[in-house]
Amino acid sequence: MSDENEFIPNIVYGLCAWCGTGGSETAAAHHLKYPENIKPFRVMCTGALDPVYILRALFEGADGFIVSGCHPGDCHYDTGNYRARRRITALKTILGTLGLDSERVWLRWVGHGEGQRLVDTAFEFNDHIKKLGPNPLKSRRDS
Amino acid sequence: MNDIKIVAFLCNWCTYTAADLAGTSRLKYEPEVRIIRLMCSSRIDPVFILKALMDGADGVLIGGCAPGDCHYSKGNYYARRKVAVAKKIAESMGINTERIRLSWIPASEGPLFAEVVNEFTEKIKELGENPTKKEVYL
Amino acid sequence: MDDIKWLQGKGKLGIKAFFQDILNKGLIDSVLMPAKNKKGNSYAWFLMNKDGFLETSDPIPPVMTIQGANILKNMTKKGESWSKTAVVLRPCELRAVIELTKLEQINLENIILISFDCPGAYPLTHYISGDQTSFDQKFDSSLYTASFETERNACIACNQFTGQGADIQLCLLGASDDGFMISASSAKGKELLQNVDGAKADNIETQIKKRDELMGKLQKEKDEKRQTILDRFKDTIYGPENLLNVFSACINCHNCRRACPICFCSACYFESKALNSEADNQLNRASRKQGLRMPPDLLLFHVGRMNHMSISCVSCGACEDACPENIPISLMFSLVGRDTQAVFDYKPGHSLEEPIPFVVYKNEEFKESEAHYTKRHQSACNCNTK
Amino acid sequence: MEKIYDSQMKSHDFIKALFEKKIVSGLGTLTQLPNNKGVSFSLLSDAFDIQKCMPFYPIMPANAAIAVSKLTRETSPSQPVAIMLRPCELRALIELTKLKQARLDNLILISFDCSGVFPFKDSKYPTDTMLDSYYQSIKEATINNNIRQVCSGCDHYVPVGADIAISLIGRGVHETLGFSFGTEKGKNIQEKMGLSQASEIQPANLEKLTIERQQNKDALKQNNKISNLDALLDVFDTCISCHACSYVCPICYCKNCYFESQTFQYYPENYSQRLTKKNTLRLPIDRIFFHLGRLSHMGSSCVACGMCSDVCPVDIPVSEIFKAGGESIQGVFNYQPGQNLDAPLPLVTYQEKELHEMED
Repeated sequence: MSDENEFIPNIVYGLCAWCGTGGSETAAAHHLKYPENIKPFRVMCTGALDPVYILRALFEGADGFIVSGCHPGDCHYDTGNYRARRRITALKTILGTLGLDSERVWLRWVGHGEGQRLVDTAFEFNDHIKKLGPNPLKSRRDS
Repeated sequence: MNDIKIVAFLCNWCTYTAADLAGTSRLKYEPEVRIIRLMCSSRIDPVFILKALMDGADGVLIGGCAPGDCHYSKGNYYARRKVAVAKKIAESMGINTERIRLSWIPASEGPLFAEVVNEFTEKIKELGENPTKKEVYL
Repeated sequence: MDDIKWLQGKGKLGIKAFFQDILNKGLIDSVLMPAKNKKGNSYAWFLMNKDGFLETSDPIPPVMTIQGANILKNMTKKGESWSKTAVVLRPCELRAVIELTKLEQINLENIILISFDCPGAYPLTHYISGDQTSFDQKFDSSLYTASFETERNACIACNQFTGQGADIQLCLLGASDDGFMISASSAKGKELLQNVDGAKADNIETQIKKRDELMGKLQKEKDEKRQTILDRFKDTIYGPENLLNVFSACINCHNCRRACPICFCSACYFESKALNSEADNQLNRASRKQGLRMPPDLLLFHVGRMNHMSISCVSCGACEDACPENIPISLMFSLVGRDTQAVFDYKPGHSLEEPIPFVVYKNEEFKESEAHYTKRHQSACNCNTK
Repeated sequence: MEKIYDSQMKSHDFIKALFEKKIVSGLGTLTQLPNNKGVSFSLLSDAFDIQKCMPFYPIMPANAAIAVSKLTRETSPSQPVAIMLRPCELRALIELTKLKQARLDNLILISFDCSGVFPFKDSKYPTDTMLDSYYQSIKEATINNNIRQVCSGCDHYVPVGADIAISLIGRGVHETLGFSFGTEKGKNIQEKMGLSQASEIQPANLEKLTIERQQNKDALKQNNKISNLDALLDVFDTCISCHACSYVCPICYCKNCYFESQTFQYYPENYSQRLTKKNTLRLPIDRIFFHLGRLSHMGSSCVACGMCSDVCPVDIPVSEIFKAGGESIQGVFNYQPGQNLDAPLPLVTYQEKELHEMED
């Protein structure tokens, strides 16, 4: 079906252990599928996700990075997601200042039961990155 | 010149015991020496010696078991090499190497320990105060 | 007014006399300030008590060798100072001290922070390799007029040049060769100043007015200058191409982070085992990118470091002084810092009470960072195909 | 003396052949950066534009041994990788291997006789004239004026222990290369490259150059001699304790340096006691001690690559001093760093009868 030259983005999906991963479990239980070029990984809390990990992914091969965790107020550790929001805000600001495409990083809350929302997010982000095109940094040998 | 300080790194099995013996035998030796006990003379790191000298010690004495007698069979051979490194660095960096002394003093030689300490103190007194002690630009 | 006094004295000699005076009176036990080094071609930090006060000491040196906050961090990281110590700091060093206090790396107990209206500084390498006497003369003659010219990027783009936030401020701007004002803004400072014999100059009101006027004008000028410089700089680094061009000279020596007062971690993430990987992994990276610069992770280090500390960056320029390649790293961090600090409405080193943005939060904020979920995605329904 | 074979290949042909004949799957060498100005040491795959490789470019942005250590510290590569490095980098790599910080399995070490490099602080982007005169001096076997001091006084400029050694001095870098194959690995490659039957060439006469370099070395040693405490204080007077010298040093591999550890972070009472004794205390406290201590930790392995002088932001001739200090330590143990993989490091071995002059 798909064109050989079609750009299939390489996307990393950071999920918190309680809601994000829970959301993906719910999605699985409902037999919902998301694009296979999206690679999820689990952190205990989005608050533990140092923006440096996101940078590492973006510099070493990812075209985009989404972070999903508990909705504000629902964090298993109380305030981890607020911290994540602040950190990602800083990260996006820095990327914006340096002209490095802050739109390649998304943050969206996904609750444990929101399998559909998780899958929608995955598709939406996939389309979004496809529109943006390949990440120029991932192929720079001097980065 | 009363202010002289000598730091002594002594191995637990020989020289420290010798120092002990000197004490229990009521031998008198110069009081300028400050003893730090090491389990083996090979625990000495050139860094310890240099640190002492840079921070104003007038002399550094390293004492251990005589070659062949090491409690850990070969520690003192390593110690000798390490002291050699410290001396060479002192030499190339303009520090008087005579302020570093390595002596093998067996456990039973209380008198020898007193003698070495007296001799070394005498020597250091001749050399005078370590200039690093008062140097503000260090 | 008790908290402003007029001190008589000529130039730097007068300032030095003030320190000697408070030492002799026992108002403080020791003072930490720069003095000429042994050869006299640079400066170094000295902790001095009243018997050891150096003739060559210079509270306002024309060059910043080691960031003063780093020195104070060494001294008080493990507990409060045993002796009452006055520390003379440039405004940027002062800001770093305040940041580090908030980061629990400095203990301000028993420490009196003294700062001054800073004219700027020479780049360290220029000063050391140049003619120090003429540098000194040029610098000293511009103490009161803010007419000092330098090539040091951080100082050119500096707009926080007064010692605001210190316990005691030496107000040099607008002063003249026969004296200067000294003001205290904290309880500690006021207590000390009470016992200083300063003439209560009749003209103090006019002096304050004169300084305020000059300051107002200067502040506006410098604010504008900073904006233009940073904006212009942004154009030269914007986008991956330009950014990597700037960093092409970087040799990954991490000296910027070592000189940085804010980067206090003793085991830096970017130097840790976390960035080690298997040889084949690195070969894969090389073949993916058609080459891999070694040692790798150069951009990650810089941008990552921005994430870790740009929010607290005080734009002191220590990083650039320490850079063997003269990369305009201080402008880079000032630029990024300006934006991140603006987002959180945070002024680093401004106040001890203002919390560091990453340790506080509100329930409702920064909604713009979240990607809003509006509707079900069309593909999500018939997703059996890819 | 190994035989030198005429390869009939120029440097880029050689690199191409390495990949084409499947001898290696990766190559580490100096390459031009995409901005066409700077160079960096890079790890390359076969897809790389070989014209951008500049193995003999006279700039050393980092000691390549650090890069190789980074590459092989965890595991060695599963496919052969060639590394082109300068003799001092090769020596550092061999020291690091002994220190268990690098692995040489599956690595092919290619080195060449080195005419020194430019100090990168002043000549990060050397002009064409500088480069031309540099290449000319390689051809003529003379010492170029622009190279670093420590390079002009280096007498270990011919590689020892490389799998493939390229002879440049007296021949030039733009000509066809002459190879000698010192090891088993090297001889295998010689066969694969089809060079077993290649004609031999006469080695260049390097006697005069060596003598000149030794003279420079002695002069350097003399100029940077530290004879007493005052001289020591003078040399390190401007030091800002940034420890850049240790970070770029290939031998200083410790992640957590002892001199930056808790041991040397003092309690406030320590400061106050010192102040009482001295009245004036220069801070930070261990500024000069750091250099002495570092010399004691790595002096026996110092390969005099000169990186420390290159990065010093206040231009202290660190490497000139460390070279002399290191050699005096190496002299005691009769140890030559980086020359022999089987010679044990001086401080992990001993002889029963030695160094009696150290005992009293």
